[in-house]
Amino acid sequence: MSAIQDSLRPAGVQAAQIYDLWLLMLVVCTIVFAAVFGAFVMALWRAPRATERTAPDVAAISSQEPKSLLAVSIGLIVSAVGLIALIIASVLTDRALAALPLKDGLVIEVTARQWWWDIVYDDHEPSRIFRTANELHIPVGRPVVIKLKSSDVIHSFWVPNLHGKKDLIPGHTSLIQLRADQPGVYRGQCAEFCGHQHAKMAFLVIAHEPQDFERWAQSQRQPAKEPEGELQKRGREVFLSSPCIMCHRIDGTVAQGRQAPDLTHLASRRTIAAGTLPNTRGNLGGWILDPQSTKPGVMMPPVALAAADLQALLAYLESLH
Amino acid sequence: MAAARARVPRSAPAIEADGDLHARLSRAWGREGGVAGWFSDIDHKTSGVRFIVTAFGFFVAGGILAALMRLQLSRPENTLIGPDLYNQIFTMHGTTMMFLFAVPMMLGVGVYIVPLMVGARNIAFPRMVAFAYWVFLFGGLMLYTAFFFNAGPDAGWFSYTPLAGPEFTPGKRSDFWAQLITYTEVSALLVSIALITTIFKLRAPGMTINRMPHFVWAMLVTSFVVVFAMPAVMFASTSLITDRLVGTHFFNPAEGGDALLWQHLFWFFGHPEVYLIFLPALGMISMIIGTFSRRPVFGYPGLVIAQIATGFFSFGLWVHHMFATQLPEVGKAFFTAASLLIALPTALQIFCWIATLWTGRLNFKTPLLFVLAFFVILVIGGLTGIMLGSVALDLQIHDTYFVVAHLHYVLIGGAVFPLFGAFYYWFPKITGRMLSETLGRWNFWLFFVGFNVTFFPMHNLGLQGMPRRVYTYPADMGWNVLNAIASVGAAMIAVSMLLFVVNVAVSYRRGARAGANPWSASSLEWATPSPPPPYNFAAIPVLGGREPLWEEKGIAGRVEGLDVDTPMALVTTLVDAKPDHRSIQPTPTPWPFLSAVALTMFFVGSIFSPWAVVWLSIPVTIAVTIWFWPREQETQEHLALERRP
Amino acid sequence: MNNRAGIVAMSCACLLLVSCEREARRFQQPAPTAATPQAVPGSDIRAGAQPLTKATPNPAEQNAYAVAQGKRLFVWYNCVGCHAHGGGGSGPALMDDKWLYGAEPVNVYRTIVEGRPNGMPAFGTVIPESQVWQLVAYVRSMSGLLRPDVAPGRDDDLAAVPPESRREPAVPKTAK
Amino acid sequence: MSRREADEVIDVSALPTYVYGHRGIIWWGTAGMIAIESTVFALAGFTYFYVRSRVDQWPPSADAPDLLWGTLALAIALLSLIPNQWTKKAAEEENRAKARLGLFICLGFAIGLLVVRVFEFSALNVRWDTNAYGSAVWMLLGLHTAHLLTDFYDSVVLTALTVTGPWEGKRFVDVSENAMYWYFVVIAWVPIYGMIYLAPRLL
Repeated sequence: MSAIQDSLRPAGVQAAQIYDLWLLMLVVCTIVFAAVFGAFVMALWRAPRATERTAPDVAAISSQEPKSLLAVSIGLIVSAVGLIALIIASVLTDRALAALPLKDGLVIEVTARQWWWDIVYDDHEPSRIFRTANELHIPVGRPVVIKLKSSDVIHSFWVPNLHGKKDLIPGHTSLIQLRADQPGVYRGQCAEFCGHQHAKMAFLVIAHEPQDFERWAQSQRQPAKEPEGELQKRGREVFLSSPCIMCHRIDGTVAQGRQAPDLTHLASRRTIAAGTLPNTRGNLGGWILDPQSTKPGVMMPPVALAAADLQALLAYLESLH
Repeated sequence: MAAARARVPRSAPAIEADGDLHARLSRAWGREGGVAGWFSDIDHKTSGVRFIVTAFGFFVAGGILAALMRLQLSRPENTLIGPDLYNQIFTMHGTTMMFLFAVPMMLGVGVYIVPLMVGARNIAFPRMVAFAYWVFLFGGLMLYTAFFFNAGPDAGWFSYTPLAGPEFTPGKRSDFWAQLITYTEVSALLVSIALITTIFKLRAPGMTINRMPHFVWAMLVTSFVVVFAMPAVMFASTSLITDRLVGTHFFNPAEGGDALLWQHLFWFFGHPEVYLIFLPALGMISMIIGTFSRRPVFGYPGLVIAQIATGFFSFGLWVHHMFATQLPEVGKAFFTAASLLIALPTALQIFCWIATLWTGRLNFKTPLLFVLAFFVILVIGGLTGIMLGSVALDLQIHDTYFVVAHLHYVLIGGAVFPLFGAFYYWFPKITGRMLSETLGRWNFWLFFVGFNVTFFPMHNLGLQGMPRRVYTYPADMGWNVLNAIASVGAAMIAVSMLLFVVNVAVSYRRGARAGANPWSASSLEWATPSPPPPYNFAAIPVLGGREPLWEEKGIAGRVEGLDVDTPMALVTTLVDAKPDHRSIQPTPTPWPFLSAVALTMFFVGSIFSPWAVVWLSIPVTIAVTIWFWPREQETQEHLALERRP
Repeated sequence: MNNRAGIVAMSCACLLLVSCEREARRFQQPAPTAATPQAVPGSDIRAGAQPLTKATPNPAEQNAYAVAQGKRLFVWYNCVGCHAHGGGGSGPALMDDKWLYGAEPVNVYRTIVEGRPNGMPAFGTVIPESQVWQLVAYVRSMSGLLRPDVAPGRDDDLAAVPPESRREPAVPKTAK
Repeated sequence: MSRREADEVIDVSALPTYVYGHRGIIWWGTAGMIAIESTVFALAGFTYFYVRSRVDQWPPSADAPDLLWGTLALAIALLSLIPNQWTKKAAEEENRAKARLGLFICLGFAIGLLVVRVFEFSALNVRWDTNAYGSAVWMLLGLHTAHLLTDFYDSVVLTALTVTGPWEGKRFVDVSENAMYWYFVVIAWVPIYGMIYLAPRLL
């Protein structure tokens, strides 16, 4: 999964504005550093050498040293002006970030959990609401309003290519607005330390052309595909009679768990385990049998399955497009 | 001493006592030999050295933890250290460096140097300072004992709730963290009171407030920052531990508490914390630059005002650690402005120092080298700090490796490099021997290069999206090379630290004799032999100028009339340091040590049972009472010398 | 004097080793060797059955992390649906001293795995064994049967009941 | 080893060996402690109002604390300032008997306060583990009680000292500083009283 996660390659208007501010800051700060460093080196260069024996220059105590005074004052004034300029630039950028037009914005609700992302696509029409996990699909060019909640500890929602961070804090609902301007797959990651698997709490943001997005959303609204063939049928039985059912949900079956990622369309996702592993048969099987060695501390327990049962289960899960 | 006399400038020979006076003063200010005497020692020089050595020990421990982290992160998908241990390690690293190294180290240097600099014979409240040392030591030992038994805190040095709260950190890990905070804060607060009092009331006659050396000013401002900042984290950690142990709801949103309350309380301390590590370093820089450019530092009033301003404004920008939380626009603008404008006082000081170097005659010895590194590293750290102070930009780089780079540039460049300069500068005063210049230069260059190799790449890592506090990272993120480079740099730093330890070990025995004033510096601590006798000064000097050992009339005279057989201090007036009264100082006693033991039982006990707060307060009370209860014979001696106001 | 110091040192060591076990985070959750399902002796499904005399230890009860996991699962697996937070509802209360089927870990284990008459389902197939033992440990903590330094503190939720770590041990008596 | 022949010699042998008030060292120690503890009280207050800002109804799900005991404590505290000041003067007049008497009276007041304090806790109408409001209130009252206890014990030790000795002039300074600390404990109670007892009725 070669998804980029890089604040220096903005793919959305918000990230672009911040990137411009970064460039400005970088230039100004480089100039300042060059100036200070130059003066510093110059001072070392021109000052005569001495030893402990050299008699101290006590004259400096009484004299006002107007030259130095002038130089320091100028330096101070220049710094003050520069800083004020940067403050203004920063505040303006901040305003611009808040000023994203949200007309016909797409509303998505993201709930962070240790250590994955529960995603609900809201809609005024209840039948059109659907749920997925760890993979955020958005239409290019259309503003997206994301409601951020946490169900346990503090997490932080961060997709560097699209926007800066926003913390998800239990007891608070925060909002982040962003807009992707070029199609692509962008990686996001939790940016607030949240426990054992803070390192492996990632997700993908996939920016589609609007019509592709609609197609995707339509498919996600469907209940899970009925199993075809004995193997898949058996696989569903395995799913419903094993620990999976306690936490996971597959729409259209009795599995209605809310504690773990919704698997209704598992096969349509690119990764499993919150952006940790590519969604392949091998990874999926290994993950089910022994999630703890991939993600030590993850809430998912190891599930002991007979080889045949596992094959059936995988067949079923892979049918959930 | 022959060497000494030769090195000291004509104008000011060391203030030394002849045999008989030396013996009597030593009896009055010294301590008994033997183990009991060792535990009873209340000399500020002893306490100072103990603080410095212990804090350095914790610095090494924290460094080893850092090395382990760099080892784990040297390549992607590394399984050397699992998340559980890694989280404990980075939490211990941060906690150690902040609470067990930086603050106690700076205060320890202050405890040793400030009384000498102001021409006092001991620090004010010496028993309290000894007590503060033991409390600090036991706190650190408790934390590391817990760590070795797998009970090391693992919620970060900032212990954000709810992660550090009762639901998400079961067991006792966070309780040990919270209690460690209480230890170290008690210690730091007591030392600060002692320093403030020493600086205000125990200055030698003639050292008017506008003649105080820069380091004294720095420690004064630092102490005030401690007094008003540290209670915040103590209060916060107390609330955390009551949440965990007795079920209070300060940080429980379901019952009207709030996780953000923790962040406000913590950063109200946490930001000034940075400056109270930084401020003493500014003082050290001024002293060293003055001495090694052979002239008084340019712009005394400017530097003093800058230090006060820094200390004052440091309370106005804690929210810039919380920009990613939901904040009102106005607040954001205000805290952006505050966070950027605090750069001005620092800029002013840097300009003054450059002016000093420009017009001075430079003596390129190791202490100066370490201080010059400040001008490269701290300036970079300060500039990245400006970036982080801007709300918009912070949203991208907050909690990434960019911040890791920034804070190490500020803390190591701003505090640790000057601190090592101070080690090389004051080691001769403390031990009477010089550190090796050759090893010193190797130590410096390895540290300087290694530091930049380690931390400069982290700026890029952060911008390229690598978050902080991750125990591993995927192989296909493009972070591998820079992480590997950083780990190599860490190794270089480790070697340079090893060289320093060797240098100290060797020089302590075989270093060249220093004499009273090896650098022919101007401040008062150089007017007494190295190492200074228990009583510091045979006669309290009377100052005639700001640069006592440089100016012709720098030391205008001496004080007489202080009893030489009892520890009697001269107390002067606050502003113009006129002799005011004589104060008989406390004598050595083991009770500060024993009280610290009792307090340790109290703190550790309270982690396991709230009732310990009741029962274990009894031994504390008893110990403290015996500590304060006056002894008959001493009282008789005092009565003999007593003179009513 | 010397051997007193020795005793002190010993007891400290013990305390610290206890801390070691309490603080371990066992993600792999090895099935407790002492009590694999086969090793768990049955208690006949009859209210008022005598608790097993020989206790089978439950390693999870020494480990704060395991008990905390049990507390989480108690909510996740909707035990609260019938037992509430220990006060009981359509299912019996769990924070009192009454144990219909015995208070020993093995009794509780079987109750969860095999179910009991009048509504307690059998979770044997759907809850992995290691998690059952965590639930057992938590259930026993609800009536204060665990060490306070292992039992959970308050959670970030409505304060319906005092934290398990602050409950007085309710000496188990089997209902007649 | 030659002592430097200084031009100027200041002879301080005539200066007193102890003084009262801010000229002395002890005063600065006490003042430092007061500064620290005031900061803690201020933070506890901040927490109280922060918690208040998070809920609509105040106090949440509880009656406001009963006024009786808290107000009584306020009255006793303010009254105790009279003997406190009297003791302070007695100490500065260096009249040991008078100071001893004053200390005993102050102890009486302190004991009274501590007794009332017990009833105060029971009259809060909320437990520390009921909700954040309860926690904040108990923290405020607990912190202040801790100061009552420490200063009470401090006074006990000093009183014992006035009785048994060993006694010297600078002990009078200790008595005077103890009185200053008591001023702090009493004055701190006024805003805390306002927060615990009046804020729930006014906010």
